[in-house]
Order: sequence, then C-alpha cells, then structure tokens
Amino acid sequence: MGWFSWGKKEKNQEAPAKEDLWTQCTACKAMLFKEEWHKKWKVCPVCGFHDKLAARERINLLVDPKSFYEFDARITISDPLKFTDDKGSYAEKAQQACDKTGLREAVVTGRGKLHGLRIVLAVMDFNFMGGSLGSGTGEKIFRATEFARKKRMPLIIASASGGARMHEGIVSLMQMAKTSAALARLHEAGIPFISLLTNPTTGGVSASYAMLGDLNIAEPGALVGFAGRRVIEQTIKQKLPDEFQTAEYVREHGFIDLVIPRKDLRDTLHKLIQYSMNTKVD
Amino acid sequence: MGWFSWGKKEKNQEAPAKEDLWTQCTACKAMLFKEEWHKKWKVCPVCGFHDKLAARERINLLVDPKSFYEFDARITISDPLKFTDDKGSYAEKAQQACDKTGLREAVVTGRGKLHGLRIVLAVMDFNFMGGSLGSGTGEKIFRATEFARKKRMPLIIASASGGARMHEGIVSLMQMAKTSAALARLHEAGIPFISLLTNPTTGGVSASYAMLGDLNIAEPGALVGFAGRRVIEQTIKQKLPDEFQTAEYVREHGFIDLVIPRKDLRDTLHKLIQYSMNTKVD
Amino acid sequence: MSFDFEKPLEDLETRIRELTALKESKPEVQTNIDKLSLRLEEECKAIYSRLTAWQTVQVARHPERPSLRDYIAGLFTDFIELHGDRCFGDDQAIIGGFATFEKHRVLIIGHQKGKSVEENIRFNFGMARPEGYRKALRLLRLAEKFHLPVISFIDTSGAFPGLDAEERGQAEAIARNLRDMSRIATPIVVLVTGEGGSGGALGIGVGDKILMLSNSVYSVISPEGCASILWRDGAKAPEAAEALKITAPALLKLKIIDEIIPEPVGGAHRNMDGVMKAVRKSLLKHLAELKGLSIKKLLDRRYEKFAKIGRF
Amino acid sequence: MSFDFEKPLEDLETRIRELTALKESKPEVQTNIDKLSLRLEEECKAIYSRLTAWQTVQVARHPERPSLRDYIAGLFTDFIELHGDRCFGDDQAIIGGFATFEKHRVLIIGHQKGKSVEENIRFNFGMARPEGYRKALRLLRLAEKFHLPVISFIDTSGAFPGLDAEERGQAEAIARNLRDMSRIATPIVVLVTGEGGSGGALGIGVGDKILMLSNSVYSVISPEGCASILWRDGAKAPEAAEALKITAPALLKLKIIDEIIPEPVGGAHRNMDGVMKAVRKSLLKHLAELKGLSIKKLLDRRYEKFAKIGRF
Ligand SMILES: [Zn+2]
Ligand SMILES: [Zn+2]
Repeated sequence: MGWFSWGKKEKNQEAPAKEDLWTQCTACKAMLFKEEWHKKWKVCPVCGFHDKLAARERINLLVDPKSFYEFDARITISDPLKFTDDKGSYAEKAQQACDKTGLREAVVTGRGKLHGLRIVLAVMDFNFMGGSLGSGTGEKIFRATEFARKKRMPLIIASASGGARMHEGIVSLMQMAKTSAALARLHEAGIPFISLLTNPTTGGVSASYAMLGDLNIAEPGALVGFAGRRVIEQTIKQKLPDEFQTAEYVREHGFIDLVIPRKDLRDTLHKLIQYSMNTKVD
Repeated sequence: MGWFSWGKKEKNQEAPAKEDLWTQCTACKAMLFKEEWHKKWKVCPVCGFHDKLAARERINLLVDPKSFYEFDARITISDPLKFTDDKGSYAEKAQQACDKTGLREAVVTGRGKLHGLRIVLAVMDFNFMGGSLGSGTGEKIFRATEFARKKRMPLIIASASGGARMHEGIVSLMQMAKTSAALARLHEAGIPFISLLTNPTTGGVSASYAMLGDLNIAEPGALVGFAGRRVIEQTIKQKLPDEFQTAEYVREHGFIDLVIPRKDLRDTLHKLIQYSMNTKVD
Repeated sequence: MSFDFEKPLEDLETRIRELTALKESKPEVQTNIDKLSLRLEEECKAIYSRLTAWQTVQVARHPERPSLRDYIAGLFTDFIELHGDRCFGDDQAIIGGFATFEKHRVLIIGHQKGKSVEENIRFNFGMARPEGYRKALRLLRLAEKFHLPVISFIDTSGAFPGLDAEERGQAEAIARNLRDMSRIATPIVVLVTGEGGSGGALGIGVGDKILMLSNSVYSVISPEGCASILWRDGAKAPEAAEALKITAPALLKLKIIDEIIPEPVGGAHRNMDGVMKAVRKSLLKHLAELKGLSIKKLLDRRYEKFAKIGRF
Repeated sequence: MSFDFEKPLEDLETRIRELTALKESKPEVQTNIDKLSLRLEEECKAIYSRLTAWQTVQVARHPERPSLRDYIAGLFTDFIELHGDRCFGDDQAIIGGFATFEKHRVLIIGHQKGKSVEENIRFNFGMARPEGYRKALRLLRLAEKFHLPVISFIDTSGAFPGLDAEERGQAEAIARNLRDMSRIATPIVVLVTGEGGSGGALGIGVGDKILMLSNSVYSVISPEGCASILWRDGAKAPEAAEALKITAPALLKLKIIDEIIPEPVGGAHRNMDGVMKAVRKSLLKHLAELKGLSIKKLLDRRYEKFAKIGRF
C-alpha cells in the first residue's frame, strides 16, 4: 500500500486552525502557505531550501502510488549495552523516538516501483534519533541489500543521519562494516546501487554505505561530510568556509556525481536506473 | 652467458693510459679513481650520485653470473615514417646509436636469476637515443611481459628514458598502450611486476609501464616525472623547487614504494621477489 | 577566423556578399552569384583536398570546430553528466556521463575545450589533470558494470603540464588508464575529433575502434614541440608536422586507425549538421559491429589491435 | 608517567628504590626488599585486575605503550616499508609493508603513533588522512595478489578531522575500505593494541579475527566525545567509558572480538617482552587456523562474522 501522504492525511482531519495554515522557511524565514510547501515536498519556493523529509514522505516522493511493500517492519531497536546516561535510558529514549515518528527504526526499507521500474529502497528518517545508525538500522539495510542482490533489483538508499548511534556502542560501529560488506557482494553481483545523500549525511553513515554508490547523488545544500564542523574548527584552529561540506562542495571535490533538486529527483533516478540496468530504449 | 662487466673488459685490455685512470663525478665534480667508481657501479663515493648505467652493466648488477639469456637480440629499430629532419634521417641516427652502444634497441630483455630466483628482466639504456620508446623497444618489452605471464615468472623492468621516440611518430605513442595492455594481462594472471625507475624516467615511459609496477622502486635522486621541467615552468610561470620530480619527491607524493641505493638493489629486489612470489621462508 | 590558405575562399565569399547586396536593385547579378558560389565550392573542395599536414593541424585547432558539447547536443539525447574521480576532484577538462544514442544507451567520455576565454579557463583548454583521467576510468568501470558501450571523444593538445598535475601523478593516471582500458569489458569506440595530443589523448584513447575526422590529427608530440627539439626551431613546425605523419590518411595507411570520417567540404567548422550526420552513421555502424561480439572476442581483438602495432 | 590509580605502586617502588640504595651498607634490608617486591607485584596485579573502563582508556593511551614499530621490531624480521597510495601522498599515520613472522611471509598495516613531539607531528598522532586508508587498501590488494596473510594493528584515537582530510574524502576512503576489506581474498588478522577509535580504527579493521590486548579499548566514539554530547559535560568521560562498554572483556562478551591477548602484570608498557610473547603466540595460532581455510570458506566466514553483529 502507499503510505500516507501529507495531502491525504490532511483530508482525514478537521479543518486546520489558522496558525496551522502557515509555516516558516528554516533558511530564509519566509512565511509559506503550508499546503503549497508540502506540495513542493518541503522545498521553499522563495530560497529553494530543501527541508528534511520524513521517511514516509520521501517514499511517497519516490515510488509509484501503492507500489511500496515494506520489509522487516517489525524490526525495532535493540539495546545491547543496556545503555543509560544521566538523562535516562536508551530504551526510553528509543521508545519516545518510536512514538514521535510512528517508526520502529531510523530507516524504512522495502521494494516498490519508480515509473514502473522495480527498485529496492531504504529511506532513513532523521526524526528518529537523528537518523542514527543502530543495529536495527544496519540489519534492515543489510537485509534490503541482500534482497536486491538475490532478486537482481537496483538498490537505492536515501541517507539522512548524524552518524553511528553511540547508545549501541561498538555494535553500532560494526553496522558500518556489516552494511558495507553487503554492498561489496551486491557490487560483485553487478547490481547497481544508487546512494542518495540528503541533509545531513555525516559520520559513520557517510563513511559507509552513503559514499559507496555506483552513483552518489545529493540534494541541493545537503550537509555531507565525515567529521563535524565544530570538531574540525577546533582541530585546525580556523573558521571553515560557509560552503564547506555542502553537497555542491563535495561534488567539486569528486565524491558526488550529481546534485539534484527534489522536484527532479524522481525523473532523474528513473533515468539513472534505466542506464544502470541498461533497459531497452523506448 | 654473463655480459661483459667493466672489470672483465679492463683485464682484457692493455694497461690504460694515465688519464683513463680517473673520472669526474657529474654531480660534485670530485675526481674519482675509475676502477673504484666502477666497482661501486658508478655511484660517487663522495656525494652518492648515481650515474647512468648501460643496460649490460645493470644486467650484471642484477643477475647472477652467467644466468642471463637474452631475448630477441635481433630486434632492431624500424622506421615506419621514413623520418627525416634537417640533420638527416632517423635511419642514420639509429645506426649511430647502435654503433655507439653495441645495442640494437633501447632495451635489453631476457631471463636470468637473481640470488637463484628466476626472473624476466628488461633493462633500458639511456645511451641508446635517450632510452626512447620506439616500436622495437615496445615490442621487446611486450614479448618479455608475455613470456613472464606464460612462464609465471616475475617481471622486472628497469626504465631509463626521456619518453616516446618521436621519430617513429604515432607508432611510438602506441607502444605505451601496447606495453600497458601486456601488463594488464600479466596482472590478471597474478604475476608480480616490479618497476625500477632510474635516472631519468619521464614522458611516455613514465606514463606507461614504469608507473604500473605492483611495486615501483627508484634509485636515489632519479628524475621521475611526466612533463619536462622547462615546459612546466613555462606553463605555470614560476620556478620549480630543486627536489621537484626526484625519486624521493615522487615517493612522498605516493607513487613510489621505495628509494633504494644501488648497492642494496640486488638484495632488496631479492626480498621483494620472495614476498611477491611468496616463496618458502628459509 | 580563417587561415592563410583560405584566402581565395575569403575573396570569393566577399564578392558573393557584395553581389548579394546588389541583388535587390540588379536581379541579373544572380547568375554571377551562382557562378561564384559554384567556384567557391570547387575551390573549397580543392583546397581542403590538398591540405598540408600543418594546414590540417590548423583546421583541427580551429576555435569554431565542433567541441564535445556540440557532439553531445547533435548526436545524443538524455545526457546526464556524472562528476568526480572519488579521490580528489572533478576535472572539467575531461567530462563524461550517460547518454542515449539512437537505440543505444551509452557512456560518453571526452575532452572538453572551450570557445571563449572563460570557458577555456574553466576547461583548462581541454588539458586534463590526473583527476580527469581518474574520473574517466571510474566512469569506464561504471560502463563495464552496467554493460554500456563507451564512446570516447578525443580533442586535446595534451595532458596538462603543471606542477599540481605532476604532484598528483599525471604519469601514473595515464599509465593506469592505458592498462585498465585495455581490459574494460564493454565496447569502446574512440573518435578523434580535433587534436589528438600525445599521452593526454591516448589516456582516454584505448578502444576497439579508433576513428578520426578527416581534418583531425593524432600525434606523439606537437609539431611545434618536435620542431623545437629536432630542428631546434619551433618555426619549423610545418616540416615537423609533415614528417610526423599525423593526418588521418597517413594514420590509416599506418593501420593505426580504423576509419576516417569525412568532414563536409571546407571542414567541420563550416557545417555542423554535415559532421553530425557523418559521425552518426559511422558510430552506428561500429557500435552494431562491436555489440555483436562476445566480451571475450572483443577483448582479445582489442589486445591484438595494439599488440600488432610495431610488431616484428 | 604513571596514573592516579597507580599511586600505591609508585609508593612501593620508591621504598624499594630507597632500600636498594642502602643494601651496600646494610645487607639485612634484602628481606624487606623481597617482601616489598612481592607486595608490589600483588598490588599491581590487584589494581590491573579491577581497572575501571576509564582507567583502561588511560592505560591504552599510555605514551610508553608499545607502538607499531615496537611490534615490528619485536615480532617480525625483514620488514620492508612500502609507501604511497598511488593517488595523492604517503600518509605516515598508517604505514605498511612486507615482513616475515616466524615461517610466514605477511603484509603488515597499522596506525603509527609517535612517542615524542616530533614523531607525533610526523605521524599526526596516528590519526590518518584519506591517503592513509587508500595506501592501506593498495597494500591489501598487493597482499591478495601475492597470497600474503595480513596483520592489521589498530591504535588510533580516530581518523583525522581536518579540512584537508574532508576535502580529499575521509568518508569515502573509510567506506571503500570497509567494503573492499570484506572481500580481500587473503586472511586478515586485526589486533587492537591500544586505542580503537571509531571509524578511523574500523577503516583498517575488517578481518577474519579481531583480537584485543587486555588493556586496549575499542569504541564507536571517544568517552570524552560521548560525554560531551550525551552528558553535555566532557568531564563525565569516566561514566561514558563505562556505559559504552569499550574494554576487551566487555567486547568479548558482546561477541565483537574473538580473543583477548593478556598483557603482563601492570600493563603492556611495563613489560615489552611479555607482550610480544603473548601476541606472537596468539597470532601464530590464528594465522595457522586461517591459512587452513579455502578462500571461499574464509570470505564466507568473514561475511557472516559481520552479518551476525546486531542480527535479529
Ligand atoms: Zn526559504
Ligand atoms: Zn659526487
């Protein structure tokens, strides 16, 4: 089934209060008519700022209606360290993330069609604990990659992540190796993998699957990098340029193939899949 | 058979004239006792300058006595363009090079043993038209590489060259592709190739086989680069640092594994072959 | 821009222009215009059929000569440029990407020259740095994985001879391409459209078919460079150009290239549509032939193609 | 250098030193010396057997702790360092080369930390840049081609977080190593000797066996970093260290590592020979086991090893 789109959800609700009709652009602070903004998939019509999409929203953006079948929806967080900090336990924090997002992990995986072409899709959700890479996240991506390999379907992973999920300690770190190993086999099998880097893609996620696409594509202005800006500034003791670690900057340094505005994303991906699967020219 | 070594040649000759007993170091201008200098394989005992070795001298340096069997000794230059410049024909110039060096091409190839280990060896001679890569050079290296692949013997190419031999025009340029293609198959077959870069290794030779070693090793101070110093200075309109394009500089930039003094060359190569052929530990 | 040897054409063109301006008032000049036009075409054909090697060099370098982007626009649809070498940068002197050519999905790589000062700075006059060669190789590997044939467009005076290019391994980058392109398991058609300058050209020039436009050149060294070394006088470039045998007919005779694609009368810069038509026809033929081969056969033939150059 | 928690040891050592100085004139103090020496050893054993996670971090970072070069000198013969990534440079924070280990020819890679200011500048404190990871991968491919088993020594606080490292693709370099190391067709033994710092450690840490020295640590983030994010107070590093479960025993329990190599009493920095002996024994065992496997079996097991971490 297709997941709820914002528009659909709207219809099922009461008429919204007046203050709910408007939202403000995070970047340029312009007041935007919410429905318009959602129709443009949260891209500001004034400054072009691409706001974060929830996993379900991005899935709606990318796949044909009613074509998405989710994998492993019951996989949720595990707590191998029984981790607790002074503000409480990881278990509680994770439960809150589940409640807030309606998800059980920081990634939704499944198969679907994009303009009729079959794809395997993994979409991270930054709202779920900063899109951090936990063992559940890693396992779901690993399984989706294995599925793509076995069914010989192209794989698209849309990343949005601050990095590894430190509450799972070394188990989280090892998800980098685990997902990358699955991609090694996918590559050996000759199956295309397109990595979509969205704002932000950093740390352990950028240092594993997000950078391993046959094609790495990114959304405009997305933050893409390994180390955090503040850490780097402390290390080198100088201020970094504004454009540092933007998608465009990373493209110029050779690590991103294309920066694609959200409005063109679906069509561009469609073309890239056609080339990568070398389907017949219509 | 082993090729004439300088010492051997000396014995067969009359007592040399006094002025023949001494030579001057090209680098530091020190007066050197010729026999001593030759015993050190033309390395200056004062400043360590590694002077050019003729192909036969280097073969003597590298292989066990009487172990060298030359390949394709009859291959000599061809003149596909019937090239002539205002000082005369390529054919004449090549004949002079043959006469001067006792060689028929700018490379001597063959098989031999290095501390008992079987190797295929190609050694360029800068004295033969600046070690330029002509079709005869390319063909000999191609054949030696094919031999190494078929017999599963490690290949060592000692380069000394100013680049392609322009008198053979495009045919010379294509030797870069031809030799590199042979190395591609050697690599696929899992056979080690050690490239030894000696002074100078530039232009089309550095941009083909000389840079394609599993291990690239160089002699101290050897000039290693693609474009000529003067061309670069004209292009960028600034003077280049002294150490530019030295073996040590190129090593620091990631393209040379080791810089090995001539006195250690034979032993180091022996060890590297042992590792690369993974022979039994004694 | 026109060349010294095109002076007769220029004169004719001027007279035709003058007469054409009179036509309104004196319709009878049409006969003269027709005659002159015919002469112009014949003269043009005559001049271009007996170009010296050095004149061909000049035509090959003509600033109005079609560049990679003209070929992309004229021959392909759905071009998607792909960026970066996954190592250091995104060289603009060699670009590449997916494109559709008739019924073929292909990968294009090629040197990019500019037609204005700004463009030439951006594209570095089509002189690539190591990252350009490494980007090309990355894209070639993509093409191999995705079973896309490759068309490589060559038009460069040479690899960039700069300090930074040396530091980052110009020699190594070209060498690796020569080695790895010989084994890329997908058809590769190489087309020299303008200047085929030495190792900088060959660095994306190893393939199954090497085609040349009739007024392009391909050489181990620039005529000027050769002249200044062997003649000790760069002004002797015309002599060097002749001696180096760098024109398409000479290279066909030497069996280095597989086909000459004829340019329209007066050179590619005079008739873009004509060039496109000729290139399209040739590429279609060669792609069809190469796609009919097994990968093993393809790679064996590619190996033999280079092995036999200068064989004894 | 000694730690707060080693104060009792220091006191004992001082007293033994004092008594030893008296021995010449008062031979009867020998009895006391013997007693104190025994107590010192027991105390040392006691302290080191109940180190907290944070204390272990301090031991793992001890400046006198054996570094890569100590292991090379202590365990191997005929080390030949190989340089360069064939792309940009020769990082000194990760080094590698051929070496002989008993009857095995092997390839070594590893982080190199310095013991002096000059060394630390040269080796960048063992924090590698992309070219370090790329050099390691190049050497791994050599090892694969030459059928040499690999021993990877991990000791880094993390990958270098610098502007240049970001520009040249720190993320990509580590990612590629993770992917490609999973398929390098030769045995790989990974040994964490000191600090296993996050992605910077894992970037040369994918292998068939993961071993840890008993006082080394391996963590997704430094305790300080974790504390400053989750506790919003870097001083809470001890709490974070505890919570992160970064010690060898904790990681063995989590089934992340295969074996703990016991350090001599009082830590590796107190007894170099003892460490070498223990490491030698362990490496010999694991190399023998891995060399007995077919490459297919080896790679299948390596894949499964990581696949099962965090499996549901
Ligand atoms: Zn805005
Ligand atoms: Zn000297």
